[in-house]
Amino acid sequence: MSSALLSVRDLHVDFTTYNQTHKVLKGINLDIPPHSQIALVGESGSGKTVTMKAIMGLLRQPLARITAGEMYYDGRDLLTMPDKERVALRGTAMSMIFQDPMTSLNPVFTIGDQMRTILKYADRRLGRTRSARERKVRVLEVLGQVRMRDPERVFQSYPIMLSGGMRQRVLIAMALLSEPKLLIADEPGTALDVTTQAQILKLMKDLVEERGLALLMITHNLGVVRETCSYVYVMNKGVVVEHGSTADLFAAPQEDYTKALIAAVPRLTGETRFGTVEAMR
Amino acid sequence: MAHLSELAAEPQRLSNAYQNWYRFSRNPSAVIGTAIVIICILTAIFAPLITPYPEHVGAVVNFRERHLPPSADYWFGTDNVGRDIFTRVVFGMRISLLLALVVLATAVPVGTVLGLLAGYYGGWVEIVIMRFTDIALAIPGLVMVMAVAAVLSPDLLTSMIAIAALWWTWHARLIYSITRQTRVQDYIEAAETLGASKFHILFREILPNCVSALAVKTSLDAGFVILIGSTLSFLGLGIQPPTPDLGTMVASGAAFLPSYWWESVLPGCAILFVSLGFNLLGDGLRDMFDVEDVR
Amino acid sequence: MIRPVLEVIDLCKSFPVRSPFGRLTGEVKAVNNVSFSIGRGKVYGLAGESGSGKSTIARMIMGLTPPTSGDILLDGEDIGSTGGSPAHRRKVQMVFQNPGSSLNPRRSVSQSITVPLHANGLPRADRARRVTELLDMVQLPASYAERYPHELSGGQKQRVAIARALAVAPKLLVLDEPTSALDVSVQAKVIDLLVDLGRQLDLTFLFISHDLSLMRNFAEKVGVLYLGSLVETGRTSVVFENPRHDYTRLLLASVPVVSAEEEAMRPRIPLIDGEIPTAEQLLALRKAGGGEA
Amino acid sequence: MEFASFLLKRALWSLLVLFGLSIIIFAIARGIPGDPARISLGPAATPEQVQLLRDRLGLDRPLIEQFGLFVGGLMQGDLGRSLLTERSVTADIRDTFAATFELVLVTITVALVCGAPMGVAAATWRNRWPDHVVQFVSIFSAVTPTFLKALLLQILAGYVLHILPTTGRLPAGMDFSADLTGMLLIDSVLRGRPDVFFEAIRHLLLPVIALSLASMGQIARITRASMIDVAGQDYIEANRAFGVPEHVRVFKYALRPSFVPPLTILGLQFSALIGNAFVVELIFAWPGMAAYGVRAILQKDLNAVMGVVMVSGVFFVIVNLVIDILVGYVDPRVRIRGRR
Amino acid sequence: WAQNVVTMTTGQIFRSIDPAKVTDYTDYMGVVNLYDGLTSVEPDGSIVPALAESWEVSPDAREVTYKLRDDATFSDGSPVEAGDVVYSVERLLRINQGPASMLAGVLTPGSVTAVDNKTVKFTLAKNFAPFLAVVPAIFILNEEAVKPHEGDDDAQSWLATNAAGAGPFTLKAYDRGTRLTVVRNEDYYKGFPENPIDEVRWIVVNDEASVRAMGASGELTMTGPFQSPDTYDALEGMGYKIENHPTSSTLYLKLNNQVTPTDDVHIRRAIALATDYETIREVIFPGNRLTTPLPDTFKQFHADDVPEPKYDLEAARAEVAKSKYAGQPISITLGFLTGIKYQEEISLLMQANLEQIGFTVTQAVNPWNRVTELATKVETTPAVNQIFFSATYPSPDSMFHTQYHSSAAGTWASMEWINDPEVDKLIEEARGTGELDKQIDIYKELQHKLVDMQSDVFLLTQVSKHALNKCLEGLSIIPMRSFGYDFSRYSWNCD
Ligand SMILES: Nc1ncnc2c1ncn2[C@@H]1O[C@H](COP(=O)(O)OP(=O)(O)OP(=O)(O)O)[C@@H](O)[C@H]1O
Ligand SMILES: Nc1ncnc2c1ncn2[C@@H]1O[C@H](COP(=O)(O)OP(=O)(O)OP(=O)(O)O)[C@@H](O)[C@H]1O
Ligand SMILES: [Mg+2]
Ligand SMILES: [Mg+2]
Repeated sequence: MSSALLSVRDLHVDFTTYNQTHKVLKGINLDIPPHSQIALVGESGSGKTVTMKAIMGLLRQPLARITAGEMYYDGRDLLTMPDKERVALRGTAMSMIFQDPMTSLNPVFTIGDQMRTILKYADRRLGRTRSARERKVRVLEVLGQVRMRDPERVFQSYPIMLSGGMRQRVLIAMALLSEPKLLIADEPGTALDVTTQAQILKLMKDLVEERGLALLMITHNLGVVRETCSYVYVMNKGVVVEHGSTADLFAAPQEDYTKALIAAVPRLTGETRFGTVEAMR
Repeated sequence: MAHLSELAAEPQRLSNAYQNWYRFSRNPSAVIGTAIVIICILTAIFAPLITPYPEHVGAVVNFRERHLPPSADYWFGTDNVGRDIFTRVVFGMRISLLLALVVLATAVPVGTVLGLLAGYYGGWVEIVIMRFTDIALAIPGLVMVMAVAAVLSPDLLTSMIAIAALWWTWHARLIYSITRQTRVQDYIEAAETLGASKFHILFREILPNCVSALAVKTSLDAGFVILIGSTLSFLGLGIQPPTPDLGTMVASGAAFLPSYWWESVLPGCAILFVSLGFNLLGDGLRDMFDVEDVR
Repeated sequence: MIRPVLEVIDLCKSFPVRSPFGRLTGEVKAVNNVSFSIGRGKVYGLAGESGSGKSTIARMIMGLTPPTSGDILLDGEDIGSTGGSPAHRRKVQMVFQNPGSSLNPRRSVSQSITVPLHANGLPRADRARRVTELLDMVQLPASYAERYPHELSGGQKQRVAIARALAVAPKLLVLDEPTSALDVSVQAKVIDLLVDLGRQLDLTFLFISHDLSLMRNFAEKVGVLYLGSLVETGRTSVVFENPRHDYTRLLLASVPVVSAEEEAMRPRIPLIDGEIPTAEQLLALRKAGGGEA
Repeated sequence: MEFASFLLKRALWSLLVLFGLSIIIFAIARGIPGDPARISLGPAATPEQVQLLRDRLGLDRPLIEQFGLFVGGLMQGDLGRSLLTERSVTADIRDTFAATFELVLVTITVALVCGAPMGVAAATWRNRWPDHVVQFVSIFSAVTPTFLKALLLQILAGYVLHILPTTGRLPAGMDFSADLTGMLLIDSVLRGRPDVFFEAIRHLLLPVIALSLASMGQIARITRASMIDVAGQDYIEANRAFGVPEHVRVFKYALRPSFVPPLTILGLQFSALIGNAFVVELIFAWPGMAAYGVRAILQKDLNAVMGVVMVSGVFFVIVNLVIDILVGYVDPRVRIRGRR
Repeated sequence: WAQNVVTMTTGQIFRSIDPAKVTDYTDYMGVVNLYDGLTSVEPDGSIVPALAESWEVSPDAREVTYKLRDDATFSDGSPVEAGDVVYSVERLLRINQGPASMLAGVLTPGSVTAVDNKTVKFTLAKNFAPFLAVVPAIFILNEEAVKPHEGDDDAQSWLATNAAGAGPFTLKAYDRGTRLTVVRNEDYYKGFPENPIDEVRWIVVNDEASVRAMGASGELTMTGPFQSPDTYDALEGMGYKIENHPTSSTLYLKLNNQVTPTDDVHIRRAIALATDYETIREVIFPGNRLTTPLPDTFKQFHADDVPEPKYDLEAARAEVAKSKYAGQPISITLGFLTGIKYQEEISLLMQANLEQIGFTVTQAVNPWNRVTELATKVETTPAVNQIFFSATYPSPDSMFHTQYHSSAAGTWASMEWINDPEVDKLIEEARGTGELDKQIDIYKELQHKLVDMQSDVFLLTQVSKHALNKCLEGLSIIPMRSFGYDFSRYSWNCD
């Protein structure tokens, strides 16, 4: 536990609507060691996004409440630390990539403007000083790292001028700007088509390996999991039902839910039998 | 059975009506707004019963008691010919509400239908309707109203005609822009492929998407219509005396500011009260119709 | 030989391209000389990446967009004349690409399902019963009739959309990426349901998707669309095991897979690094490079 | 180039609108009862005098012909003569327009500069006291008749705040003619007269407050609504995750995209603004076009009415065009994808 | 360097400052200060010299010769000569607006000639007794100054914003619609009293509350005469002095003599008897008694033997009983002007009283332009109308001809629709005679006749109230237009 970069213990989150309380997370346990690539899979609505938001501290407060549990980042308690420090961690120590590249970029500012601002405040929190020029150089550099062919042009573009794949790349670049140790990705690329998605995944994998980041990838695509992550957590209805190394889990799933999930994946070989779905419930 | 287990997982279901009511009743502004509007309407209906001097609505003059400040006898004081302002405010509420009701009851449907047609059909229909709306919007409303009031003799009916003659343009604009956004949605095409009639698409599919904006706009308008009446009166084109309406009272009382402040400020407060009610109600309705905003 | 339910012959569609300020600057050939046919009770898959013209074909079949040229025969009848007519509406139905957007957020499930019933003149008294029947068919409890779309999960919305399309018992059901927004488990349920219904009601499907793994398991025949043209078509197994066109191969290579067997099936071609060329750029590249490989 | 042709197209549509406007205004002007010639000549005029003027004004010719003359004059920038002032309407409007323009422009600016932050504050502290205060203030200012606000402010200045003037644009004794642009704020700067500038501001203060309150309230409400809308967008959430501090998020990243609806509303509200300016100018003895317009209507000064409405129509069209361009500036999506 | 500045409010705008086009009360206020005429008028109505030091009337009253003062100069210093007079009159007749209507048929082009440099002769086309009283309204222009700007419109454009006269003040600023500012012409040929007024600023203020606010802030020096009683009270409380001056302006209830029910003289009398004169005069609108159509400021012409009208509802009922409408429901329309507070109050008072004698009353508020329109037809003229009328020149003719002569029918001033040949004859006779005694007899007979037929309800003559700064002196009312606001008569007596 102490060796983990991030560890989540018995996390409970409730949502309140119409005076009714919904227990959404009912005791989540996660460990993310440094330099690891972890996947979080599970049915839609099982609480994956909520878990990620809880880690990032992005839950909307009066609506969602963390009712129990602990979270440690690098040994520091995330839930008890002062707000200011918590905010300071975002973007610098941990960063995240949003699911939909089409809606996650501000449509009325140029990419350069948005990235420079992010860098400026990350620098400020880390106590670094950089001139506006240097900041631009750094932004261009990161855009280059995400394989943009013409960073200068992207820098000056508005999001609408970029294709979906380019936008997703920009989002990755934003997350990498201040070299966080932990990167959380919520279903990256699902909004893109297969060929583009494949590229993005490859890019992420390369970057994570190059930089030695810890990656928490949320997805429902088991193919993606298999190709990018070494360890998997499977969630269902607010709890982690099973976890293990990717190879083991795919080869020998223990829980019924995991088995059903794996069985439901359509195979390229054409041997998925849809009759098995009933078993999943 | 698959669906049984799904049912079991589902928390106790709230009916839609109950959800709406819940949202509405949890919203303090909506509740206060409704209360105010109901009070105003009841007051207007039962005006002769509530007021101490119902005869002061007509041509009663009592120059010995003119310009009296609010007192136990005259709760809101008296005006320049010695009539009880409270009585006139209550009866004025009647006229003002009627004015708002009639104007909006004509302007809203007209504007809505034209906006729907222009937004849905596009092409020439759109050009004709929307250019005409543009033209009407470019005429300073007051000019139009004054012109109409000057052509016909200035009275309640004229005021209504004049105000309604321009008011629909705002609704047409609003509905038009919502319709244009809605028209291209998949669910409208879906309805078309399912064989729905144009009427169905316009009024059952698109219109419901306009209601919350419409409710807000209309409730805001109620206050504005009453106000326009007052500006008309200020320019001397309002309702004929001795009939009281709130706007006219504010306007004619303004001549006595600040010494006999109650003669315009108290009827002004009445307008504020009515408008506040409608505004709060409008906000509440918006929250209620906003099915996706869960609080 | 039995007549195919749907025949598409030399179908073309081009859209005018306008500059930001509305001037006509050219046209896109969204669909270019596409021909295929589907026999009764069969599933035909149409694959291709985003923007390749899949939805446009579907919309032309539905009579929502007139073709620029070419014919669409439904039961041997040209829909050029009947497109959009009530008779046509009864024969073909469509499940739209995005389950979220094809249901009116202001209308409850039963209100949405009633639309085709009303259009077909079903007496008011029978409608509620029929709605329940349809919901049951897609395995939703009757209580869901009073829900609004935002209260449904993606899979549930999808099923409502399917129920609505089935309300008039069509001959042909066009499914435009019915599962693109769903996770595998829900997707599996939806596909399962479709297979089932297809058998029960003797439905013919046009199935549009870019998920090749899914296509492999559902469709008997596939066509691969690329920049508006059908670059490859044939029995699913044949096309997948022996892709002949470069683009088909690229698509197959991009599929993330969960097992080693599948991986072995995937063609090995290096992914292009950096930005994916847009369709127009690819086209230009291809022209410069001297035609197809 | 593209932009120019877009502007040209918009301008052509605007011309059509203006032509329609001229028809309607012409109809209205002819519909107002009262013989303009008689009104103009005063009570003692003899019937012969009246007839003479009627002939000169062409009032007895067929309506179509009169309309033709009107449009013909319009093309050459000739709006005919005012019966009220006995001068060419063009000259009257030239003399009075700048005063109204200055008033309206400052009002719009104030309404935006104050209304938008109010909306932001309300959205930021949604359902807490700043929100309630803003909501109440905006409802209050929207439903208080403009003339009452103007009168109350004037009384305030008269009885309490003796430092603020109650009428006019400049102190009567002040020797300054705004002959460059007609706008005191600009001309005083160009001519290097800080004293005039200061006085002009003092005189503007009350009319502008009276006039801007209503729009300010509306803008605050709309800004609030669209801020709340934008605040729920993924990109604002994303900024949070990337550690962009709250003030930057609110005042930069959320404010600009939420600015389109208030801007658009402001453009549409413009004619209401002119309408209110009518009343405010009367009360503050503001030598503007709006007050001129009111009198023209009451006196059935046909040419003047048509002139004022045409000018405010052109003004309306231009303001909305400028707002379109501004919207394009604020929101590049519009600029790049074009306006639908 | 202390300056005596007068800031006066006015409810209407200055439409024009061109002496050939001025028509109403407010317009004259401007030109009286910027221009001088050959003669002027005193508060008692007498005609006194101005630019002309003397004048002679020929025995047949068809020729009037004016001799100009030697020292008379325009404000630019050039002398006033006979040519200027000829030019001014010719221009007035050419433009044929404003004051020209008073001269219609009396002067024709060419009828004014320069006898010599300092002498002008007017030859009248017909006998016109009030001629001398009209002359003060003919203001003399500086031909030399105007000529260069003549253009093709007789310098109408130029004179719309410039002044070229011999008046005591010169134009400083003119914002049509909001303010007019004039400054003293140091070299005014008639000179000024001690402590003269150096600058006059008129500000157009439409609202009572605005006037009071200006009073409270000290901006105001003087109000006009049409504020509400409350405003005068409030200003008095702020330290202004209130001056009351009787005037020859009158307030009538004009009764349409040709529509039901006011076509019956008994009904007309009933209305007159149902009028609470005292309340109106004491509470609503400051005024003196008015017993005949003619105010008693026209002393020698006034029929003093006519008794004062009474407020007596019993007698009113009795009159109704005598009328042909007795026993029927009688409905009646009361017309008054939009936005005029005192008229609304009077109308409400009338309604209350008339309802007591069994009438059904409708109020008809109309803006001025609509009133002028309604007045053009008998059928559209309401049965009862409140009309405020003031003499345009100091002669009874100004009261009778414009209101009661059938040629004036169809105007707002003659909404009675009397159309009585006898009345017409009397008016014309008085106009045509040069003998004062005969005029007096005719006018008295006319008054008796009109009172007898109860052509109108004669409500009151206005007592004009002004609130003035304690230091300002010199206000007097002159029975011609707004000649009383000639500020060369005023002085600032403080310090
Ligand atoms: N704002 C909210 N109000 C009420 N309930 C919410 C809210 N946000 C999430 N939930 C509930 O929390 C549960 C988990 O949601 P979450 O978004 O984490 O799912 P997920 O695992 O990310 O699913 P998906 O794969 O569809 O994104 C859902 O049942 C959802 O209904
Ligand atoms: N109404 C239209 N006007 C102009 N171009 C259009 C229109 N509709 C579609 N297109 C263009 O036609 C091409 C094909 O679009 P279509 O929607 O059929 O693609 P698709 O294969 O369904 O893609 P996706 O997988 O993203 O749904 C695209 O380049 C698109 O931009
Ligand atoms: Mg999620
Ligand atoms: Mg598609």
